[in-house]
Order: sequence, then C-alpha cells, then structure tokens
Amino acid sequence: MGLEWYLGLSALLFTVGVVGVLIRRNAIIIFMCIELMLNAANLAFVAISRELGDPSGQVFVFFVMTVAAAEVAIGLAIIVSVFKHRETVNVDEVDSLKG
Amino acid sequence: MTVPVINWHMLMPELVIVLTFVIVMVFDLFKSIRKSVLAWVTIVGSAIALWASVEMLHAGVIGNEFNGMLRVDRFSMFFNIIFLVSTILVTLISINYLDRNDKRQGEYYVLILLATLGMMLMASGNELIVVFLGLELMSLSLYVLAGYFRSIQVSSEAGMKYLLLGAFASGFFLYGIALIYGGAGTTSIPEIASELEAGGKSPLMLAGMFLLIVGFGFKVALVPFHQWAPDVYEGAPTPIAAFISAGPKAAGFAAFLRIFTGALESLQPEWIVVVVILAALTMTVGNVIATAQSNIKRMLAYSSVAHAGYVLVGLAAANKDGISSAMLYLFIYCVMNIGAFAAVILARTEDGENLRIADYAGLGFRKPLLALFMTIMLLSLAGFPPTAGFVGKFYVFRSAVDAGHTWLVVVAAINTAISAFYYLRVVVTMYMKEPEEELDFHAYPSLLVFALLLVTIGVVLIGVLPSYFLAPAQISTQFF
Amino acid sequence: MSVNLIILLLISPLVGFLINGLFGKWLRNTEKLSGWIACLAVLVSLICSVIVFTHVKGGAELNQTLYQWIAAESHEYSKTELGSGESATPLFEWITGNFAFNIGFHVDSLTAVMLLIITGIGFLIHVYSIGYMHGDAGYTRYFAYLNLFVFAMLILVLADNYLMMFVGWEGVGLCSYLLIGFWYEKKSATDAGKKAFIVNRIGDFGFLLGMFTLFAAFGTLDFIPIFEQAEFFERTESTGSNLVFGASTLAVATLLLFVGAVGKSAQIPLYVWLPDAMEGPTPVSALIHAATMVTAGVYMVARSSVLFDLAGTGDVVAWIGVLTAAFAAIMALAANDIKRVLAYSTVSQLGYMFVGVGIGAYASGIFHLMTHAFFKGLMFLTAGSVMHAMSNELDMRRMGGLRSKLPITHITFLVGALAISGFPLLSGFWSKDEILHSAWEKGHPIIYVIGLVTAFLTAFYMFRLIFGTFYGKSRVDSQIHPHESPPVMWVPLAILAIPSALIGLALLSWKGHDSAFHHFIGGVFSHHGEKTAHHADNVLLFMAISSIVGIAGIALAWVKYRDWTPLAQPQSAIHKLAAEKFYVDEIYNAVFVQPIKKVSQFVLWRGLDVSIIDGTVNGVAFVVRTVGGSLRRFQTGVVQSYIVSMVIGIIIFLAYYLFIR
Amino acid sequence: MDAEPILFIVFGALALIGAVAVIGFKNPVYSAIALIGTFFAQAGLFVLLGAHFVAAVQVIVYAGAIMVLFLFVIMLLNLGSVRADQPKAGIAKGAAIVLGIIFALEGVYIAVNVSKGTAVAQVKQESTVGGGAITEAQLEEIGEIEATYQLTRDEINTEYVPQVATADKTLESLTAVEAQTLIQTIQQEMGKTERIGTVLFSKFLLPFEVTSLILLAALIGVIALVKREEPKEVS
Repeated sequence: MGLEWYLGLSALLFTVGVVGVLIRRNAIIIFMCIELMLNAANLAFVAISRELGDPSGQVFVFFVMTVAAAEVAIGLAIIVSVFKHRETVNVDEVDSLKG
Repeated sequence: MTVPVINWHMLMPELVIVLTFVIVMVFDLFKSIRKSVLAWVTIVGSAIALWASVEMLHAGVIGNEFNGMLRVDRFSMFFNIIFLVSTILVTLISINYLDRNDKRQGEYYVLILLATLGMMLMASGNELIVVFLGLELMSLSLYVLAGYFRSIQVSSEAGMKYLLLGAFASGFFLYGIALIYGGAGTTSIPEIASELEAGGKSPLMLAGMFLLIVGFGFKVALVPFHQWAPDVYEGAPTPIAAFISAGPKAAGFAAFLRIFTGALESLQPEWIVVVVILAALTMTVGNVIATAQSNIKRMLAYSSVAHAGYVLVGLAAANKDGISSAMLYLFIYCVMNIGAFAAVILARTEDGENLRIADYAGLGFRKPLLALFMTIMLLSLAGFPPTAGFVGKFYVFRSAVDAGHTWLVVVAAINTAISAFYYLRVVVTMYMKEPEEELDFHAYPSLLVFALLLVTIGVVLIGVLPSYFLAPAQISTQFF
Repeated sequence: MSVNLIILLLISPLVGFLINGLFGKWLRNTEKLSGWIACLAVLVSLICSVIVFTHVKGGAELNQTLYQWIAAESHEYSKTELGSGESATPLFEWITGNFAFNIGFHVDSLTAVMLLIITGIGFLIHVYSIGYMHGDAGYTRYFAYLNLFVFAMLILVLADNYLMMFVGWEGVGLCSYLLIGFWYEKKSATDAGKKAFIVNRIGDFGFLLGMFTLFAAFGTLDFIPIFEQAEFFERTESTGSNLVFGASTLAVATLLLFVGAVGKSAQIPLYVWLPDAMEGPTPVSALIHAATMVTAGVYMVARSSVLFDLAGTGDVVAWIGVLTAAFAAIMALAANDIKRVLAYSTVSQLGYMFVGVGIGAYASGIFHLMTHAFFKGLMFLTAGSVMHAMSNELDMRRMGGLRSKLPITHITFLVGALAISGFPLLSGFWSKDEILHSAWEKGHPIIYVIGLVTAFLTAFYMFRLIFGTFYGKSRVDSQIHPHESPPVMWVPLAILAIPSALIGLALLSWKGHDSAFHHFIGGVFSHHGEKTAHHADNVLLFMAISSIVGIAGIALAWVKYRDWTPLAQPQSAIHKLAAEKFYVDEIYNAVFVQPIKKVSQFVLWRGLDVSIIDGTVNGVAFVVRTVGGSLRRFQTGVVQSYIVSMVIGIIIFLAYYLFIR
Repeated sequence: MDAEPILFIVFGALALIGAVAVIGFKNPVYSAIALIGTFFAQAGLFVLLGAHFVAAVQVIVYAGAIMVLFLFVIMLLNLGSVRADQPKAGIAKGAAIVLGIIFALEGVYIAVNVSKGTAVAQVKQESTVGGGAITEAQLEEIGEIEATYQLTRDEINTEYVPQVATADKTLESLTAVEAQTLIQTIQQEMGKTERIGTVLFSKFLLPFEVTSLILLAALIGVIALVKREEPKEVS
C-alpha cells in the first residue's frame, strides 16, 4: 500500500473532522471533531514515518497525544464552567460577545 | 546518539522562568504569604531572565542545544526580551486587578510564566515539533487565563471561544507539519532548508507551508483567521487581553520568521504572495471595523489585528531591513499596546470597568494624568511622531518600499490615516466632550501608574532614540 | 557657556513638573511644599538664565546640536558588529537624501532676552501663585502645569530648528489649554479651553504647512542653514538644482508661518480665544496670556527675520498688527470686566509688537515685547490681587474707591497703567515710541497715525479702568470687605513694578534708538542693516508727540471717569456724552466685533474648518464607519461562523497553491 | 504482506464510518462511542504501518483516558439526552458539506501528488538499487541508523545480518540488495517500544520535557478553572 492511500485516508478523516466542527452545535462534539482532526494528522505522521524509515514521525504522534490530552482536559473544564453560567453547551447560544 | 549534553548556561532565561514558577507554586501553598508576593516573585524572576537575555543578546551567544532542537542566538534573545518585558508589564498591571476581583492568584501567575516559556520555545525552537509544543504550551495557558474569571459569564465565553478556535487552528498547523515532514523528510529547520535547496517545490510542501501560515495567522490574528480576537479580548480579564495581544503575537511572528526565512527560504516567492495579500486584508479589515466600535477593548482588539498587518508589511520585504524593522515594530507594539490596556484598567470607576468609549468624555480635565497616559498610548498606536509608534511604522514602510512593495505601503498609509481617525476619536472624547453623567473614577493604584509611567518613558524613549533599539534588531537578523 | 548650563536651565522645570505631577498625591497634604518646589525649579532656571545672559553679553553664542534623532551613524552595535559597508540608515534618508532631525540649542542675544523674561517673570508669578492658589483643590496640579509650561516655553525659545520650536509651540498650547480649563467644574472654563484649543489648531496648521514648505525648499528645518541658504540664493539670484525655491516660495512659507503666529499671538482674525482665556486662574493669564506664550508669535517672526525680509511679507505682518492694535483697543473701551480690558489690551499691544517686527524694526518689537511682559504681567497680577480682595468680583462697575483699601495694589497698578499709556520716561513710552517712530521713518505714515490713535485709546481705557476701580465713590457690595493681599502676593507685585517703570530708562541712551538694548540684540538682525544710525534730530519731536497723546488720553479719562457712577442714569451733559460714546462703542462692537467674531467663528472655523475640512474628513469617515459597521455583522459571536470564514480562507489559498501555482 | 491492502481497507473504512458517525449521531454519548471506534480502527492502521508502540498508546491514551473524560463530562452535565443537539439545519449544513467536499478534494489531490519532488520520492529512488557490493550511501545510512537507535556494529552483525544473508557475512561484505533489505528490516523494527524509547529520550529529550510542562499547564489550568471558590466569594 502506497503512502498515497494513507495520506488520502488521513485527508478524508481530517475533512470529516472539519465538517463536524462546522455542523455540530454541541461544544463537546465539536471538541471530539477536533480530536478527529488531530488523529488524522497522526495517521499522516506514522505513514510518512514508515515511508521515510525515520522514527521521529512516531515520536511526534506521542507528543501530539499528550497535547491532545491536555487540550481535552482544559477544554472540558472550560465547557463545564460555561455550562454553569448558561445551562447549555450549545455554541449558537454562547454569543454574548460579538460585533 | 546519546543523551544530549546540556549547556545549562545557554538555557539561562528558560531555566530562570522554570525556577520562578516552581517558587510561585510552592509559595502559593502557604496561606500566610501575601498573594502580592507571588506577583513580585514573578516579576523578579522575569526580570532576571530578561537580564540574562539582554546579556546573551549583547554577547552574541550562539548554540544548538538538545541535539539541535533549540537554537540559542540573538534572534531568540531579542524575542525573549519582548516576551519578558510583556510578562513583567502584564504582571504589574495584574496585581491591583486581581486584588479587586479577589481571585486565586497562584495559578494565574504560574500560567503566565508557562505561557511565557511556551513563547520562548517558539522563538528558539529549531524543530517544527518544538515550535508546535511551545505554541501549545502557550495556547493552553492562555485558554485558561482568558476564562480565568469563571464567575464572570463573558470570561468563560471568551475562554471557550479561544479554545475551540485555537484547537481547530492547531489541527491545521499540525497537519501542515505532517505535510512538510512528508515533503522534506525531516522537521528540523536547517535540514528542511537544505532538503529544499536540493528538491523542487511540491504540492505537499506548498500546502504544508500554507497550513503553517494558517496556524501562525490564527495566533497573530490575521484576517480571515482573526475573528476570535475581538471576542476574546473583550471577554478576557483586561490584563490578559493585554498579554494575549502582545506576547503570543510576537511569538507567532518569531516562529513564523524562523521557519519561513530559515527553513522555507527557497519558497520565498511563493509565500510572499500570500503574506502581501494577508497584510493588505488584515490592515484594512482591522482598521475599518475598528472605526465602528464603541467598546474600547474591542476597538483595541481590532486595532491589534491591524497592527499585525503592519508587521506583515515588514515581513513582505523579507530582507534584513524588513525583518529587523518588523522585529522592532513588534517590540514597540507590545509595549504600547500593553500601555493602552493598562490605561483602560486605570480608567475604571467604582462600579467596575469602564469600557464604553463614550464614558471617557471629560476625562481630560477630570483625570488629567490618566488622559495623558491614554493619549500618549493612542498617539503612539496611531503612529504620530515623536512616539515609538511612528518610528516603528516608518522603518517598516521604508523597508517595504525599498523592497518594491510600493502599493502595499500605499494601502498601509491609507490604513494609518483610517486608524488615526478612531484613535483620535478617543482623545477628542476625553478632551472635547462633556460627560453625560458624573462617573466616580477609581483612585489611581500606584503600581498601575508606575507601569504606565515605565511604558510611557519607553514609548517616548524609543521615539526619540530609535537607532538604539533598531541596532539590536538588525544584528539579531544575522542568522538569515 | 556650556551646554550643560542650558540643559540644567531646561530640565529644572521639567523636574519640577515630574515631582509635582507624579508625587502630587503625597504632596497634597503639604500644599506649600509643592508650590515652593515649583518656584525653586523656576528659580534654578532663572539663575541659569542670568548666567547665560552674562555670557551672551560677553559675546558668546551657542549653536549646538545635542542629538540627532536618527544619526547618520548608528551606535555601538553598528560600529562594532555590523561590519563594514553596513550601517543603520538615517531615518529621513528615504524622504530627501540626508536629513536628520536635530535636537539642538541656539542661544544668542534674542534667546537670552526671552529666557530672562520667561524665567524672571515666570518665577515671580510662581511665587505669587502660592498665595493666590492657596486652598485650591488642584494646587499641585496647578503647579505641575505651570512648570510644564515653563519647560515647553524654554524649548520654544532655545530651539535651533523649526521642528523643535514646533514641539515647544504645541507644548505651550497644551499647557495653556489645560490651564484655561483648570477649573473644569465651570462649564465656561472648559468651553474657553476648547475655544483656545480649536482656534490655535487653525494657526498651528498654518505653521505646520509653513514648515513643510521650508523643508521642501531647503531640505532642512535648522535655522542657520535655512537662513544661510536663503541669503545665498537671494544674493546669487540662482535657484538650487533640486530646490523648489523662488521668491514666491519664501512668501508662501513666511505667510504660513505667520498664520501660526496669528493664532498663537491672538491677532485678527484669530484673536477670539484670548479674551475667553481669562477663565483660567489670574496668574496664568499674567504668565501665559500676557507675558510669554502669546508673544511666541512675535518671537518666531523675529527669529525668522531673514526670511520675512527676503520675502517682503513684513508689510502684511505690520498691517495685521496695527489693525489688531486699533481694533482691540476699541473693544477694550467697552469692556467692564477688569481682566477682559486687560485681555483686549494685550491683544492690542501684541499688535504693536507685530508692527515693530513687520516694518523691520525687530529690536524695537522685541523691546516692546519685553516691556509689555513686565507691565502687563504686573497689571494682571494686580487684577488678581483685586479679585482676591473683592471675592472674585471682576466688574469695575461694582468697584470704585479701592485706593485706600488696597494701597499697594493701587500703586503698582498705577505704575503699570502709566507704563502702558506711554507716560514719559516709563518703559512703555520708550518701546511704543520706538515702534511708531520707526513706522514713520520706514515709510508707513498711515500705520503711524493709526498707531498714534491707538496709543491715545490705550491711555484712555487704561485710566478708565484705574479711575473706575480705585477712585471715586465705593460701589462695592456691602457684603464684601476688601483687604490687601498677603506678602507672598504683594512682594512680587512690588518687584515687578520696578522694571515696569524703569527698564526703558535703564536700557536707553539719550542718543535715540541706538540704545544699549539695540546694541545688545541688534546683532541678531544685522543682516538687513538695521544698524544704520538713526537720525537723532527728529527723536525729540516724536517723543513729544507720543507724550502728548498719552497724557491727553489720561486727561480725557480723568475728565470722564474720575467720578464714575455707571449704575446711575446719565444726567449731566458730560455723562450724556459718555453714554453716547458708549453707544458708539456698542455700534462698533456690533458692526465690527460681532461680524469679525462671526468671520472667525463661522467663516473660518465653522465654514472652512467645519464644512470643508471636517466635511471631507467626516464624509470619508462616514463611509469607512458604514463599511465597518456592516463588516461587524460578520462578527456574529457564534464560533462556527468564525470557523466558516477560516475554512473558506484556507480553501481558497490552498486552491491557489495547489492548482494555480 | 499481501494482507495489507485488505486490512487497510477494513480499518480505513471502519475509521471513516466511525468518524462520520461521530458527527451523525444526535446523542453525544453515541458520538463518543463512535469516536472510540474510530480510534481503535486507527490503532489497527498504526499496527499495519509497523508502529506498534504508537498503536498501543493510541488505545490506552485516546480510547482509554481521553474518551472516558469525554463521557464523564457528558454524563456530568447530563447531556445524554437529545435536547438541543441536532446538527445545524438547512443552508448551514449544506454549505458546510460543500466546503468539506472541496477541502477533501484538495486533501486528496495533495495525497495523490505525494511523490512529486518530495523527500518521500527520493527515499524510493534510493531504494531501487542494482547489483554489486554495498554502496557508500548505504554504509552512511547504516551509520545513521546506528546513531539513531544506539546500535553497535557488532549487534548489527550478529542480530540483523543473518536475517538477510545466508552465509557468515559481515556488514561490509553484503551486496547492495542485501544491504537494502537489511536497512528495511532494521527500520521495520523501529516501531518497537524499545526503539521509540531510545529516540524519545535522546534526540527528542527537549520536546519530551516540554510535554511534561504542557501537562503541568493543563493540570494547573484545570485546577484554576474548577477549584471550589474561596468561602468568602460564595456570599
């Protein structure tokens, strides 16, 4: 299987993530979709890493996962604090800052 | 390859910051220690790191630490100075702000220090993944800081918006790194450069390069990736809005410069096109929307969007002159923008923050010192001589003209005129309008006045002695 | 004369300003202290000025560049590390080739005289203010502004180039504006501040354009190179290769600069702000709006004497001056508010000064500037003393007979009034007579006549003021108990009275205009040969005419106002005449003052500034704001709409890179 | 070896279906579970790519930790119900999908053109070598591998050379083809935990330390955001 296939799959997964961010209103699901995007990038890293015979790509994935974990922790904490104010996690309703 | 030998002295600024936040965390555990001590520890630590950076800039230290992951040179030291000056000023203006709002403080300062560390890593990262991690370290700390006042509804909202949009942009940035990794076979900046010299441009590289622009463009708020900025600045605690407008913007440009003039130099004709378009868009959209704002924080947010556009004008020149003038501009911008936000904090009434521009009516006579500070900052932002803002714009525009981007400078000049309109509107409001109602302005907290005084002196000093500040920027571009 | 002396002279008020401005919070409880700090700061400057004066008298001049804004050579880094062939480029190279803005001092006898006036009178007024402002809530703020003003004024006169002069020019304007609106609780005060600000902006705009013109013609803004080049081109009748230079260029430049002077020195048609400026504290009126700042325009014209001479625009200056002098004197006849009378009188006397510098008698103009600074400063301070005694009453119709209650104030005021009226041997007599005499000699008989009439009017309205205030029956409200001011106020009055009376005598020799003062200052203007000896034979005749006119004015005032009862209906013939005279004044007021006020307010300010300039600016601004307002709608506050625009941007640029490249 | 295309299609399809399901399900709990499915499928792809360690971490960190956090928060906020969680309707949704399709086309275009003048293509070119003895370039590459994985020449000779050559050959006496196979073999091994660990703690020591700071920042950030208010603030 050539790199093209893996990269193509990665691009598709990334796109699904982007579309998800665009069409879902639930902040938590938007967040999941962002995780999907990061994962698509991970897939690209690992595929390229194998193609190049270079281990750094796999190490990057490790770092990205750490970052993702940290991001999720903070993101969910912020979403919880928004929920405390508004009883909703619907991003359409969180729009008092605008203009 | 063995475990790298670490030259500790090359990492002085970073290590001092690490030590400082450890001390802050430990001090925070003791209830008996007054909370303002934490701020002072932060300031002293940052000041020591600043001193170390200045010394290293002066000495011209050069090193590739951690197997070439970290590049220590004058360039990174110059940006370290910008970050640390911003950190010190922001901490100074935070002390009273936090006391008034009665918030937990230990975490606040630790997060500011961590964000600073992230910025420093972005400026010295010699490997895309280090830049990415630095960016994430900075961003994560800032997401929390933006939403720090969780009891205030807009603060949480600002945190959430910043986080969702920031994480989204990070996804693109990461994908860009992956593509470059595939295109060049490495993520080390010098190695990418040599790979690119050998190989041609590929769709992979071009796309990867653009996605990096997206990542940085988000952090520095370029149009069309800027829309988070006004909302976040308005909702975030004011000192944090100042911080977000200063340090991260400089850090984004630092990494952008290192990567695009280091690794992607041979693609210069390709990226300059986009830089020029983004510069024109960013300046115009930022300034035009700023004219329609009635909230001063939002106005400053749009103005800071526009200022990123001016920096891009310098980058578009993409030579030594252009880059050094853009670096000087960033320094100037950080100082004066923090000053402007500090003046906003100072203009508070007993009821709370005073963010409507209309509320500034009559300040010129009622609060002459505050009005004077605000006026100087706004004039500097608008680029009037003899302030720093003028000098910065002048160098940037000149280098762009020299590099042949005449029409871009024409756009920039028109934008400067537009910006003068909305900055001066505030000045006119302060000095020429009668207040609609009597507002009970808060007494001046001396620390805030002190910070503003520092900034004012700095703004005037740079305006009067620009070459002393340009020279370090010029020698810091030597690695290109 | 070392530069350090000048720097000390300049910095001292700035330090005073910083101390009072920054630590005012802590000084507030010990208000005396902040006042004395301010006085001390100016005293240091005064001492330095005296030293400078003695040096200059000994023949020293100084023209030293302290610092180039962007020097052609950069600093330590560039020398040591940029290597050969690379250096930091000067800031303005881009514009013209090699321009560097200098911060430098130019000290000659003209500067020395101005320094003495500013710091000497400034110091006395600072001391006076300690008493006058006692107990005011904004005490430290007041002294901070006052010191800042002195600093800015010193920059203005020490500058060796137009740009630095402009910085001082704007600085004094700012302080004036802040001090006029000092009591910001009073709406009239803030209104007056705004009026001063706006009217001055028109003038400053002219100054700025004048500077640009000079820069375009000469490629520099430094005095000496400009003057030398201008003379050189005049002499050789050549035009520089790349210079936009010709007689008309200089005319345009000088007239534009003069517009600036018209604004700052309150000449027709931009004088309207000065009478209103009396809303500020009285010592401010004395210092800024009589003795120093308003004379900046005269100083500027004198400083640029080379240019005005070469361009031949002096006549315009002289005519504006004499018209203003006459016009303001007529208005002073009708005013009843002491400070307003003095304000119109200031405008009128500034007109004399412009006559002097306009006809080319620069030394005489500056001489009058100096004598006027003393006696007008004195009179404002005495007016302040009267106000102090009368619980801020200013209307002379409600005064009268104060002579016995305020003896010192009365005597000092009388000295000032006699001086300004041209009473023989007092200072005003000499300086005014010199100007008039020169006007006649240089071939401006009409100006001479108008000037003479104005001198008569001056003596008349001044003694109307004296008689109305200090003589006759007391018309004072029974609630008010006038009392003499404390020593901290009357001592400066007494000190000021001495030079007001005698300075002319001290500086003049009996051989006509070739006086000590002219010797001292003449060198600055020697380029056009003012040194040519005056004909001494007519001097006594002219002096006699001036004396007669002045004394006649006083006499007429004595006849009409010696026993003034303005509140009663006029009964006798003389009273009727007085009333009729009043009536004429009212007509004059209606025919000239109001229309000119209207001209300045509606045509110049509303018409030109508001409708044309503002109209254009507002039109553009309106479009920009509308566009901005509609772009704001894209900022919906919903995260996803932001993401949509990001994604669209990404898609477009990616497509550009992938498919178009 | 030939199982790879089939497995790729299976795992790839699973991952895609899972991803689409994440944005398709109205109930966030279902979405979360679909996301776990995607992560598992991706772990399978990682195994297929020889990245065993990464695959394991993917399952443990993502599917195990991160998703549990998601589910926990969904339950905590009681968002399990369908309320207000419908995707956007109508134009917004259509526009988003159009944008998505264009973006996907661009992504696929990049993927298809992956071999145009890139480093990846260069690696492929280098790997097609003819007969003859081991080349200088290959020796250099093996030198790099030694440095990266901290292997000694002896280890290579005893552990890996027998896998690619029949006789008692040493590295220097390999043919070019054998050397190429040797390089590939060693690189196949690199996905193993030991190898990753070596690289992580030597070359990537700094990023590793930085990740610890990132986790610290997250820790402190979360504490700052959710710590109980000080008593005086409650009033």
